[in-house]
Amino acid sequence: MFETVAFYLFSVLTITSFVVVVTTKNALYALSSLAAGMILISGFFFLLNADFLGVVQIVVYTGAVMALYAFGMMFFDTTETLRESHANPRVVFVLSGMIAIILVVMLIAPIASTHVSALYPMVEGVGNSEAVGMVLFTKYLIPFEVAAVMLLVAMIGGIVLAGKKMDESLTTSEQGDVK
Amino acid sequence: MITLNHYLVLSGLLFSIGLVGVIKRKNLLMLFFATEIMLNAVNVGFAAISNHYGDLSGQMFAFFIIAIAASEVAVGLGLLILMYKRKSSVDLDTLTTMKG
Amino acid sequence: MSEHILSILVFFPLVAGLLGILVDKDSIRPYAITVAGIEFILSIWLWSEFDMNFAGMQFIESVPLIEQFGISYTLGVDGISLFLIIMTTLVTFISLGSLTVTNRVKELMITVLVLELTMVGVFVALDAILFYLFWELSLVPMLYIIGVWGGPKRLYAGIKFFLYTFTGSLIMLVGMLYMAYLYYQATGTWSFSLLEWYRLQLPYDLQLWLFGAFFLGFAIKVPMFPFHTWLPYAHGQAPTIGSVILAAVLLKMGTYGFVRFSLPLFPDASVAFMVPIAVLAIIMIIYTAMVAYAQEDIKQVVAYSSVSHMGVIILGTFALNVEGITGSIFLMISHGIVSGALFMLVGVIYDRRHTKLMSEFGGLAHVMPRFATIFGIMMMASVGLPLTIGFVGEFLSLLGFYEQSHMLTLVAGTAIIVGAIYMLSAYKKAFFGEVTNEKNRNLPDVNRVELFALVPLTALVVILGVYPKPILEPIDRSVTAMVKLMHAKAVTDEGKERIADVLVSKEAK
Amino acid sequence: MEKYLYIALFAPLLGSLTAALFGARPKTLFTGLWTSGLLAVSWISSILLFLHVYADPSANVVHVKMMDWISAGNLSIPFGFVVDQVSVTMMIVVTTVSTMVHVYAIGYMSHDKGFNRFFSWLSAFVFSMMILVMSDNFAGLFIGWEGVGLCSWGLIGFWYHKQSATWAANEAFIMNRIADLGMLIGIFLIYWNTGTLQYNEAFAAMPNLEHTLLITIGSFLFVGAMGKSAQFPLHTWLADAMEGPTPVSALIHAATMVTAGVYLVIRANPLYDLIPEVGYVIASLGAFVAMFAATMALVNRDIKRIIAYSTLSQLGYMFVAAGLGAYWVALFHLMTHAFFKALLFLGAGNVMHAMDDELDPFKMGGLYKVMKPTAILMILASVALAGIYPFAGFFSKDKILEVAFNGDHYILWGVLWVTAGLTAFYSFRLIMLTFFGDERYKKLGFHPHEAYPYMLWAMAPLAVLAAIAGFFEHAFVDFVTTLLPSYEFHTHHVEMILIAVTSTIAILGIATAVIIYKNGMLHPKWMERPCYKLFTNQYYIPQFYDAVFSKPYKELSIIFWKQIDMKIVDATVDLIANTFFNIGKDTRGVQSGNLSIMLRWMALGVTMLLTFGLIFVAAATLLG
Repeated sequence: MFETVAFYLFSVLTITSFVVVVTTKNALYALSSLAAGMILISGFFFLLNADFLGVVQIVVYTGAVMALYAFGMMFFDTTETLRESHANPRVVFVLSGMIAIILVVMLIAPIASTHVSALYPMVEGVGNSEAVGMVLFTKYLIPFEVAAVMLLVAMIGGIVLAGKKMDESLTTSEQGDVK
Repeated sequence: MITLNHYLVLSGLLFSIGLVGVIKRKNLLMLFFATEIMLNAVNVGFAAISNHYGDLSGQMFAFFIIAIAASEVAVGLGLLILMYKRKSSVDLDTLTTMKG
Repeated sequence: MSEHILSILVFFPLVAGLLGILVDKDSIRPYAITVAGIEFILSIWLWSEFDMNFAGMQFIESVPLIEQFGISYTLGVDGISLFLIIMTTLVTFISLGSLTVTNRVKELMITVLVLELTMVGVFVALDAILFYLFWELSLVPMLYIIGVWGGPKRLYAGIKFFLYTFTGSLIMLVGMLYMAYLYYQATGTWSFSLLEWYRLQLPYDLQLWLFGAFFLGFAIKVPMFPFHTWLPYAHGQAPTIGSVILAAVLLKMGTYGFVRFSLPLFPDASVAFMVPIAVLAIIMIIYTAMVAYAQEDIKQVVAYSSVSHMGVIILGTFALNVEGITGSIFLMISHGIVSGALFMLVGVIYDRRHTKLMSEFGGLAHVMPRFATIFGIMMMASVGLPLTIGFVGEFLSLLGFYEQSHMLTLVAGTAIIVGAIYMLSAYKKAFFGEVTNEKNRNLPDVNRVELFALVPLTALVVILGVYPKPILEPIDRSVTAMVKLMHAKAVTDEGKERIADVLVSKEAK
Repeated sequence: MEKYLYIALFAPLLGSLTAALFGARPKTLFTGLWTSGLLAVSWISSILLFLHVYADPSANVVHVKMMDWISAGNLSIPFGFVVDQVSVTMMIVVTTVSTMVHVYAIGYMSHDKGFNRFFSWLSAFVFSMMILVMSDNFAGLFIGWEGVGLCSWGLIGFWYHKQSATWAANEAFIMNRIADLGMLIGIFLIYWNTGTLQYNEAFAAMPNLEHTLLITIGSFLFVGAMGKSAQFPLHTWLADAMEGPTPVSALIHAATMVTAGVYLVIRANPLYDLIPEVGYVIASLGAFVAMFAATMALVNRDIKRIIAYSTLSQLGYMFVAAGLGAYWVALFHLMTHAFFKALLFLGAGNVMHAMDDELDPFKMGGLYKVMKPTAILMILASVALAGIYPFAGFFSKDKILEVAFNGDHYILWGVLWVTAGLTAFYSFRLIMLTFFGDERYKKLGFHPHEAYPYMLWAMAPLAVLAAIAGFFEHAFVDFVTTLLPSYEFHTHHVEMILIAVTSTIAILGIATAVIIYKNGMLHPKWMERPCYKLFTNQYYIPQFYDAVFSKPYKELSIIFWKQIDMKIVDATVDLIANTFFNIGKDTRGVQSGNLSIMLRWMALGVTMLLTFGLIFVAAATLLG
């Protein structure tokens, strides 16, 4: 019962905040509702017994990614309303509507198969974080390390890209002569 | 009773919302947001399936997706800033250098 | 040295051509002619070293290139290819010698020499990939020749020529790769060597598919009806030397491909496709002959006549017996000489009047008697008069095909009628009658340079028409061996029956 | 004897090549003399060969193999030559007539610019003809066959500035080619069924072949013979070939080349003996052509064409004999005909010369006074042609009628008998119109003169032969029947009656012609009759060919080129190329560079993929 209530609550909230993200004209609103949506998503993870993932979600997304976005937005003029030209909005809604419908139809259709069995069954009596740690550092060790390196590379890349000509002030200089 | 299907439908809906954002928004930053939504939607799906089968692989996948999303944001934002420096705009319509 | 003669023969023009870049512009002409002459002498030397009593491949050179895929640099020559090589070097030599182009001579000479490399390469390559390489490479210099030195619509013609033939050969390449895969399946090793492929006996349905793939590549090159329309454009726009080489050598690559690949590799498919191909060939013969008759431009007459004659060659090839195939190979050589000469003759008149329309001429026999005589001899050879080179091949081709189908040969035999119709009427329009056009009144007769080109060809036309034995004999020997192989390889009853065993029929006689 | 064989064969070639070297130069008398001299050498060699063979016909046949020509697979064709009874006869006929014609032509062509070229072609023709008759295999025969065709082309179109001449040359060549295809097919059949093209081996193998196959072979070979011998329906070229210089007409289109078809049938007698039904068809066609051509000769207004139709008619006679199995009779008539017909043509040449190349006998008349020798020679030839005793034509033609009668083919006999009358009539119509009656030419301002004496002397031997050749009949029969099958006559009891009946109609024909044309000509009212119009228009056959074959062929060719080749075949190729080009051009808009639009395309793609997936899953579940 608790699960049902929680699921629908989180669902409504998540969908609402994400809809706000894609529809609002204010970048700050979008950022805020995105952060809210991320945290709400982690609720699903806790519901699904993926405690570790939920924590990671909160830490990485709301902690790191959102902070990154927030800092990134400092470079842009975010107080203004976003001006976006919309050609054929109908196309957008038809396309995404269709995709949504198809996805829902496909997912409602029974897919559970008895032939599929767990490759790495969760060990009973072991906490989720512990289980994750066991799999992560055995089976997925190399991908994990690669992911770590990738993050490092991405960090350096981000710094290099964003840091070019850091000494020049964007807000003060005229538009044309910044190259 | 909340079944796997509920989660998957939710995941699909979230994904569609992200897709709407991707094809509707012209501001690149908003595009990034929409991408994040899509990635998260997928993560929910993975976690749900992982739970359903009692297999940790789904969670692992979601975990890596989060890692990738993080690096994507880092690099993407860097590029975005670079672009803004050059064009003073992050609007997609100004990006037509790939015109065939 | 003679064990590397083929490599020398293939790469000498390339090396000499590249060195030609260093040669001064004024002395490039003697230089290139000398190179082509040496190449011709080399090919004659090859002939003298050639063992006439041996049917198989000779002077084989083999260096593995990519061992794990069985791609190797394998060259070899037998009676079938020997004379095509000599014809190639001769035609190149003569057409270079009589060149009248004046702009960018140096580039043209070098291009022709590179073209010679590819042409000789096609005829000596015994590795499918090597063959394909030379085959495709030959398009490039020819494209340049048409595109740079051609007429007003040269770009259209050149691109059409290139894309059309290229499309066909790509499909052929797929066929080659699949063939190599089949070889791999059968033996466990990869090989693109033609001699290895010959040993492979393929099931019937696979033969059909592979034959189709190779067919398209060859048929476009030949060019068979209905793939022939690139040819009139290419001939119409190409300079004389381009037309000469195109008609004399490049077209022969297609028919050579049939003889070298299609027949021995897929004997049953050849039998199965014999009738449809023969019907196409007959359409080619009659239809293009009629189109030739309707032409107003004398060069187009010769161009369409080439297509018509190629039809007879195809017919001879698909006779699938020794007489027919020998005849078709001989016809390749004779057509190379005759059509080359005819294009040169058209070039002679074009140089003088800068038009090729027959309505502009008339009464030329009166003004240029020597020219008219040589043209007449070539025309008669083209028509296939006995004791000229044209007769032997045509006779043997038709004779050979008669064994396979009486009715089709009867229809195809109209080649000798329709051929006479368009040739004689073209000759009549250009050479007979009163001199009506004042511009023609004082045309000079053929000069020394032109005679240098035309007299040897004329002599060859007559000599080989009277005494074709030195050429026919080695061809016959190699073809006999090939037909034996085909008979042995045939898997279907019909194939066994249609491809008569040479030994059996010889004994029966 | 081989030496003489080669001399006889190659002397004309040598002459031809020599003359060809001077081909483009102005007249050099030397070429005429040289070629004539070499032909005389050839003639002497032929005589020597004849004597050699005659001495012992069974043992002295000269058979040589000069060298290999074509050998491929099982096929082996040598340049082989055989001098036997038949070929030596032909050689003598050919060399005799051609030597005389060469000498004659020195005078006839003396003012022509292409003098040297003429002799080159003429000697080349003799060479080809010699190959044709001397070859010991079908392929060699075909060489000569095509060779004479080529020379005929060159000689008919000798005056190439004349449109009509070149047209006639091409017509002759192409029509002969049509027939040659038949011959070629016959050769193919012989090769694939007997395995050889040598006469003796092939004929030896033939009795073992199926009868229908033999009929096919015989028919196809005869198609070849029809073309060369201008038999219906391939006859139109012969009359048009009269565009060539007259010596050419005398040599090629009367004495030698056109008889090649008859020679072929005679040579292939072992084959035709096996298939009498084909022989009967040949004979019927021959009789038809004899009559058919004679009717056209009756009314023609061109002296050369009259003689040409007469040749056609006589060829018909020869085919009757050959078809009915009387090969020696055919050969005999071939020989006598060669003499008197060549003579007739050369006489016509003299007349033309005298009349400045005027050909219409209605513009002549009374020429006897100025051209007595020519007139006498032509009358002699005409009498021989009409078949009056004791001239050569009498013997040979009578024999043919006898053959027809002997084989109980009374209809054929009747046709030939009527034709004999017609022959006599038109021959003497020509004579009367040309040499007697009013001197109509005077009004038109002609100044006729007799030809050079040596031209007349060149005609003299032919005249002698035309007069006396008939008396050698028995010797001839004995000689050739050692090779050819002898022909048994069962009609000795009516022989004299037949001769009388035939001679009567011939004399009647002559008398009619003399009476009608003695003082004038036929009443103009005659010319209005439909029959007359039919004859003068050659039964409308040339017009028919033009309308049914030539013109549609030309139009069809143009349609093929402009409509089909350019608008269908080539357009299809271009269409394929343009399709790709246009697809690229039109879809280039997708690459606007606008990411947003591209993303929409991507979304569309995703939608499509998903839809496919859905449909696939649905179909899979529904269909199980």
